[in-house]
Amino acid sequence: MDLALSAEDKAFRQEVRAFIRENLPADIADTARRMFHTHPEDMLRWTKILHQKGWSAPSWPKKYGGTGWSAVQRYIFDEEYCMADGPLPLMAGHGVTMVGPVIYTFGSDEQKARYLPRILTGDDYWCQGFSEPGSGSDLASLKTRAVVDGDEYIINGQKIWTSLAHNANMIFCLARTDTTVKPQQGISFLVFPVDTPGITIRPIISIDRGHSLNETFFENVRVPRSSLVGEEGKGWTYAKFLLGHERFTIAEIARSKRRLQRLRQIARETPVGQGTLLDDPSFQEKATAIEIDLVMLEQMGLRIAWEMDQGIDNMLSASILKLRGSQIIQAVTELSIEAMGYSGLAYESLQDGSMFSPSAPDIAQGKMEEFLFLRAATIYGGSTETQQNILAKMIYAGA
Amino acid sequence: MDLALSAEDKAFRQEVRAFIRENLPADIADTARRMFHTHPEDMLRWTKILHQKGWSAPSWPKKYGGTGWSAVQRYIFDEEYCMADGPLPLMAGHGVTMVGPVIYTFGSDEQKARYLPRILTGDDYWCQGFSEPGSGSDLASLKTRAVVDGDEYIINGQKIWTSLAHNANMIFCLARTDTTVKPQQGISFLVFPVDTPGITIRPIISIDRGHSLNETFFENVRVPRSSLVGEEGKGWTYAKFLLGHERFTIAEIARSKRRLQRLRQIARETPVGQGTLLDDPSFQEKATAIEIDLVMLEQMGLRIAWEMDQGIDNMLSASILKLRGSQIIQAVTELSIEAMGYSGLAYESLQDGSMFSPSAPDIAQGKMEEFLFLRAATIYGGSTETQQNILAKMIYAGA
Amino acid sequence: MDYRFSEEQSMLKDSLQGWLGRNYQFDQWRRLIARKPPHSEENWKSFASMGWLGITIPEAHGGLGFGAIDQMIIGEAFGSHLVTEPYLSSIVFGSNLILEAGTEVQKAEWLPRIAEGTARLAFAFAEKQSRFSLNTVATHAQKTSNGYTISGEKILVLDAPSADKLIVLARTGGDTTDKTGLSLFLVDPKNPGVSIRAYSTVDDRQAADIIFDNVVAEALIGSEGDALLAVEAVTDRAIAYLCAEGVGAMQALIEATLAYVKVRKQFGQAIGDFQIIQHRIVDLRVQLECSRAMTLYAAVSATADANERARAASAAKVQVGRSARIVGRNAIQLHGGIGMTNELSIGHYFKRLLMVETMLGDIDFHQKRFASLPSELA
Amino acid sequence: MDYRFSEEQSMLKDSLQGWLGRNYQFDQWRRLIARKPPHSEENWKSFASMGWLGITIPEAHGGLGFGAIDQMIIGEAFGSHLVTEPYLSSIVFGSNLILEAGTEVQKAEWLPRIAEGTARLAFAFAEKQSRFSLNTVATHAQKTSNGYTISGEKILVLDAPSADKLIVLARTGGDTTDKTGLSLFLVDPKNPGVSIRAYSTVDDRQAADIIFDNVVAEALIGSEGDALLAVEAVTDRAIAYLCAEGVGAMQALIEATLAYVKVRKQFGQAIGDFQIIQHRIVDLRVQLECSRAMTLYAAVSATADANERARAASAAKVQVGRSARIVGRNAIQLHGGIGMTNELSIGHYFKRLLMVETMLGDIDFHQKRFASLPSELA
Repeated sequence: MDLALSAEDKAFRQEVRAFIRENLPADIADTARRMFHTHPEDMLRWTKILHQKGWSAPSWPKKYGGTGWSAVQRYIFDEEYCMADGPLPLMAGHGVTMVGPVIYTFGSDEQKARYLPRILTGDDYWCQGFSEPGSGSDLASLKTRAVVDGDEYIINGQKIWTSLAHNANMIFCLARTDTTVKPQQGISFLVFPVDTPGITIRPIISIDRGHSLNETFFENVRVPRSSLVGEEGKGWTYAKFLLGHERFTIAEIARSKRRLQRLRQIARETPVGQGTLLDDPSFQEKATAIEIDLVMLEQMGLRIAWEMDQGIDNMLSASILKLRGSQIIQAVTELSIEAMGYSGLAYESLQDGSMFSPSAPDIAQGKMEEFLFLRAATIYGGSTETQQNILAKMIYAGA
Repeated sequence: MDLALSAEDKAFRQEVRAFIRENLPADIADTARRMFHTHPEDMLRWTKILHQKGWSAPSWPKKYGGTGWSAVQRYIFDEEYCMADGPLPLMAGHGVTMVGPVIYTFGSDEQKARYLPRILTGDDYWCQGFSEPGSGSDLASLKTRAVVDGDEYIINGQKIWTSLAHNANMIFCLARTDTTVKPQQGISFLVFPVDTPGITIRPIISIDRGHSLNETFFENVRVPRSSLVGEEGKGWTYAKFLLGHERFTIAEIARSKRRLQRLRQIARETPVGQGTLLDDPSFQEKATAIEIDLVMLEQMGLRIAWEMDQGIDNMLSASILKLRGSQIIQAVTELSIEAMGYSGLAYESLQDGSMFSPSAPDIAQGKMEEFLFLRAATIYGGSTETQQNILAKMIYAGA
Repeated sequence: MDYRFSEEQSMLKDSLQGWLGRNYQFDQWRRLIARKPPHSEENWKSFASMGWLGITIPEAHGGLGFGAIDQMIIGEAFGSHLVTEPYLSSIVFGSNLILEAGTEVQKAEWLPRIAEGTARLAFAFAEKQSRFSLNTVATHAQKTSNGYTISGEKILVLDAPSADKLIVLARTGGDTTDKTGLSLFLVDPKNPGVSIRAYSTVDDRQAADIIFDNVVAEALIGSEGDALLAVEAVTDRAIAYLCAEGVGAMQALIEATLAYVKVRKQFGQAIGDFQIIQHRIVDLRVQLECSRAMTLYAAVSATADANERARAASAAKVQVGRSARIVGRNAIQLHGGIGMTNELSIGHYFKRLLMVETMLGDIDFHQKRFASLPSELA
Repeated sequence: MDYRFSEEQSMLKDSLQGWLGRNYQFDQWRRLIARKPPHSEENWKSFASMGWLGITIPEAHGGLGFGAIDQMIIGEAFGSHLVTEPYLSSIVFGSNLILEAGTEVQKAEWLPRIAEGTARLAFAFAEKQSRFSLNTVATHAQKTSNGYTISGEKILVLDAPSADKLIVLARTGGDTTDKTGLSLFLVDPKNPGVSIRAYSTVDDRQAADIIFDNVVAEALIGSEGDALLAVEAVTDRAIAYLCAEGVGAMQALIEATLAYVKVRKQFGQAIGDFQIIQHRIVDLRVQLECSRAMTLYAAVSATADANERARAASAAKVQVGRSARIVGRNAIQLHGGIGMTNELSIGHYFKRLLMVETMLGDIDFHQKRFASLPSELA
């Protein structure tokens, strides 16, 4: 038992820190501080920088152009990245984190050759078409159909919550190719360009007044059968593979640490009478409670990362990490706007799409948008209630 | 709309305060402070004093020897009573609060004449036999049978949680007299002496190490058919009538106010370094949060009392009052032992049955016992989960 | 003791429900907030004609002469329909401040115009460093030969962009946090030296940060130096009003959520059939009832002695703040993704509740204020 | 980085499970606590023979020379069986204090006897006004020609009634709350001037309040005036041990509760089938896993620098305290009335968790201590 980072890992941390300090463009970090979603052109610029260093796909094996880093190294990278206000999402759209792993694990050689390089360079921007209006947590009930017609699938249906589809040129989605089998078994995983005729994208404005979500409609969309990744009918398995992976990432351990740092900075810059909010014992107590939760989350996360590197798949812990991580995200963003007091209630749209509160300090800009958008943190990626259902099943079965 | 007490009510408060100040024996108040349950002989002495004043049955109509007070007056009485550390239960056993109302509402004239006066004087000490090992929240599933045999019922079965049965000479209980109808319909309400042959009482020691609970076994217990109160098969209705009544009482608004007062006194007498715990902002904050909850509970309770006086039966509010009241009971008792720190962990049995913590201040004696015993506050009288089920039904139905 | 509404109060409730039902459906509201300012002149006239603007203004000055309970009734109705007209600013603060602090001449001049809807006021009290303290005021008024000139900065002046006049809380004596030396001034926002930085608030309304640079005040309201008492009394009343808005908003939100879970299906059944959803709905309803009891207490205590009034207002604000968090956050959670969209009313109630929670002092502020007041349980 | 237990650690775990399974079933425990003192000489001898008493004592002094992780493994096992032997007092505090603060001569004298089970120690540190602060000490030691005499009052000295010697924290200089001027003394409880007021603790163990009236100390442990560093280091290690006991107790409690809800029927079905019960079980398990992660962190950090060690210990104590509340209270709630009886193990775990929550500093204390330590996120 030895939980200290190895000398190699410590050296790795220094390397990452130095690289990001020297190469992350100041304007991109600045936008990332003020806005929840980064502009696609900034994202492309940044991805190219990372790609040049060979770091544009931290989670991928070297073989496919990734870094080959261990999960622990990825965690270290993520920590340095977040502390430096690297932009979210980490890479362009859902290419690196979502569709890439499915393609290199289940895709054909041709698909690997065609799609992976353009993900690495950032030239393809992928969006995800999983959820449908009638099927949120109950994904297996999805209704979008893909019917074989000669060499093509004809797709009809509707997707919802397609994040950043308006920035994307590629989409991966789940569609039902067989209605005669059990709901989970008739689903396939398809990839195709967003400009394929018959696709309509309609913006959904979220409660933060921002546009990152969309509805995507398919009306007789014809795509070649080579759009199928892996086997027909196995889409459900691939999606579960992805969502399992995702639980670690969306717990946002490192990002919440950075949020807590900023929260204290906001309090330091928030005058109260003759002092500042940071002097207030009640505020301190609430911030400390969150910090302790983050210590816990980090300890849990490091262990899961180590287990991943050992090939141990700890589903129980991953579910708990997502559950607690999303609660902590909400606790720290909630306390951030509480700290802002009256200044946080001003909420003005600027030209670049960011939101602005005139009387708030710089460090607090963007915090209300973040708070509002992250109400979804306990909904997406398997809602809290869904995680609890999953956990109950595991625990009752003896996990 | 006018929420101020009337001049009459204010005068009434003064009268109650003066009477209790002059007549509550100091030793009884002292025991009540230190012990959760009062000795039966003290209870009898105190009941006689109240009876002489005509106040031994605050909730009963004048006609039956009660006070005829309004619900608001009863609330005022209760407040003065608790602030003066009057002993719990208010009157001997469950006579006044439970079986009395059933007898004067549903009983025969003979039963009224026979039982009510001895409740008023405290000479009969009643215990309640409702719960059974297999039926807690699900009371309708009770299994104790009462079979007619000539002029008698023969009772067989087992009751549990019969509070203070070892002090009681009378018992009222629910038994199944008809197994051919729906579970709720075959239950009857019976009253009889505890020394009837065939009754065995076995103590249950609770986690506070005290003895107030019992198991009661009936083995061919023969009681006359005149033991039946009201109609055969209507016992379920009478029990619900009682439990509805009880919800107001067991929210313990006034008693929790007194608990909060004592809590702050404990903090005042708890040295921390050079000062006391009362100076600590975190402690203050927690105590304040409870006080605000109590303001809420009182406002809600006063309204329910007024509604009762208007003949309005607000089941939704009564359920919420019980739910929140029991949570507040636990919050204040929990903070009380937290305030005691190390001194609360010492837990020694004294001769008189009370528990003692040598290094704790006088005002804190008995607090650990209370904390432990009142873990049951969210279980008895319809558990929190049961209240939530009941409330869900009402709210879904449009309440 | 009597918990019944008077006949007038019942009628007021009915007329509010009727009018709002006809004129304030969610789609009408959406059209309204797309405007600038995000409310309607026509609605304001209707409010005037129904007597709602003059609700607490004495009959002698053209009002109805009702009290805080009536204002609470209006608040609850307005909260349940997200009414955006500047009622809190102009009526609850504006008319009551003049009523409480103004001279007879000022009352006669302004109250009738407020009641008939021809004069709209906004109240500039908060400053960057004041957080929620009413007496932390750096803005100062200099006495001159023919009046006062005001200098300083105010933030989050609700409805300032559409107000005819501003009421400004400024210091005529003492240090920044002193409780004495505060005065109220009537200021014309078009006067030289007034810079208004208008913006949208998170709940789609309007407010402004305002800089006063040697601005000549139109009038001192009442007398010099003792404004805090009146401001505190009116703010406690405004808290009762705001809490009532919170209660109205929570009730609407819970009703919408209950209706949604009864029809939304997942895993082959309505999600409202799941026991955890049922208990969650119960939790929200419990919060509503707790907030309702406290709001009534705050409204009734508006005319009690200052200690009781302040205790009731602060306790109510804490309760409503806590409840608003629970109800708002869970309403979105129970809706799932769809609750995150600006197209549904859910998020708008959520954001209004955020405003209710923070305006006039957040949970933490009022818990501390409550703790500082004498208590029989101390 | 490696989360695996060593082979020795796995063996230790197995031997604990085996022995406790045979000797520490609940009915055996009940018989044990009916005794005075509520533990067994025979068990203590078994602990010694298995090496558990000398777990962190160097091999040169008759121990195994293991570390805090091993002590954590023992704590978890002991917690899950409510072991009442004075392990925390005599081993976790006693042996480690002598190891950390004692002279070589003292180590050679005492450690072998502790390891073999022939000397039992108790640690007297808390005082009425100290609450949880280790350096708030009024008890003082006066230097005399041939040693020290101690005067003062200690409270809640765990296992004092059955201890052979007391280790007493007393002041040799400075004021009551100073961090310097503290020293440790070995005191014979049979010495004149020692008054022991023994009592039962809430979890059915034994402790005492002790008055020292000019008591001649047997020895100064180590050197004079700088004991706080050693006491803090050992206490942080004891916190890790106590947290592990909490984890063990919570795990046992959750297992018992899950087993109960699967069989207990209400309304015609097992209550464990109700979704709210299922989610409650999940809540408890989540608490357990959070506490487990933090306890491991505290144990691993026992040898880290003082700041990291203190941060880990305090964070763990806060987490375990919070979790203990949730798990303990809900275990009773889910059992209903039967959980309130002293006949079941449930209430006993509940009371042990109460002890774990409070001993060595409660949630509030450790949250404040954590906040006072340097942090990279400040």
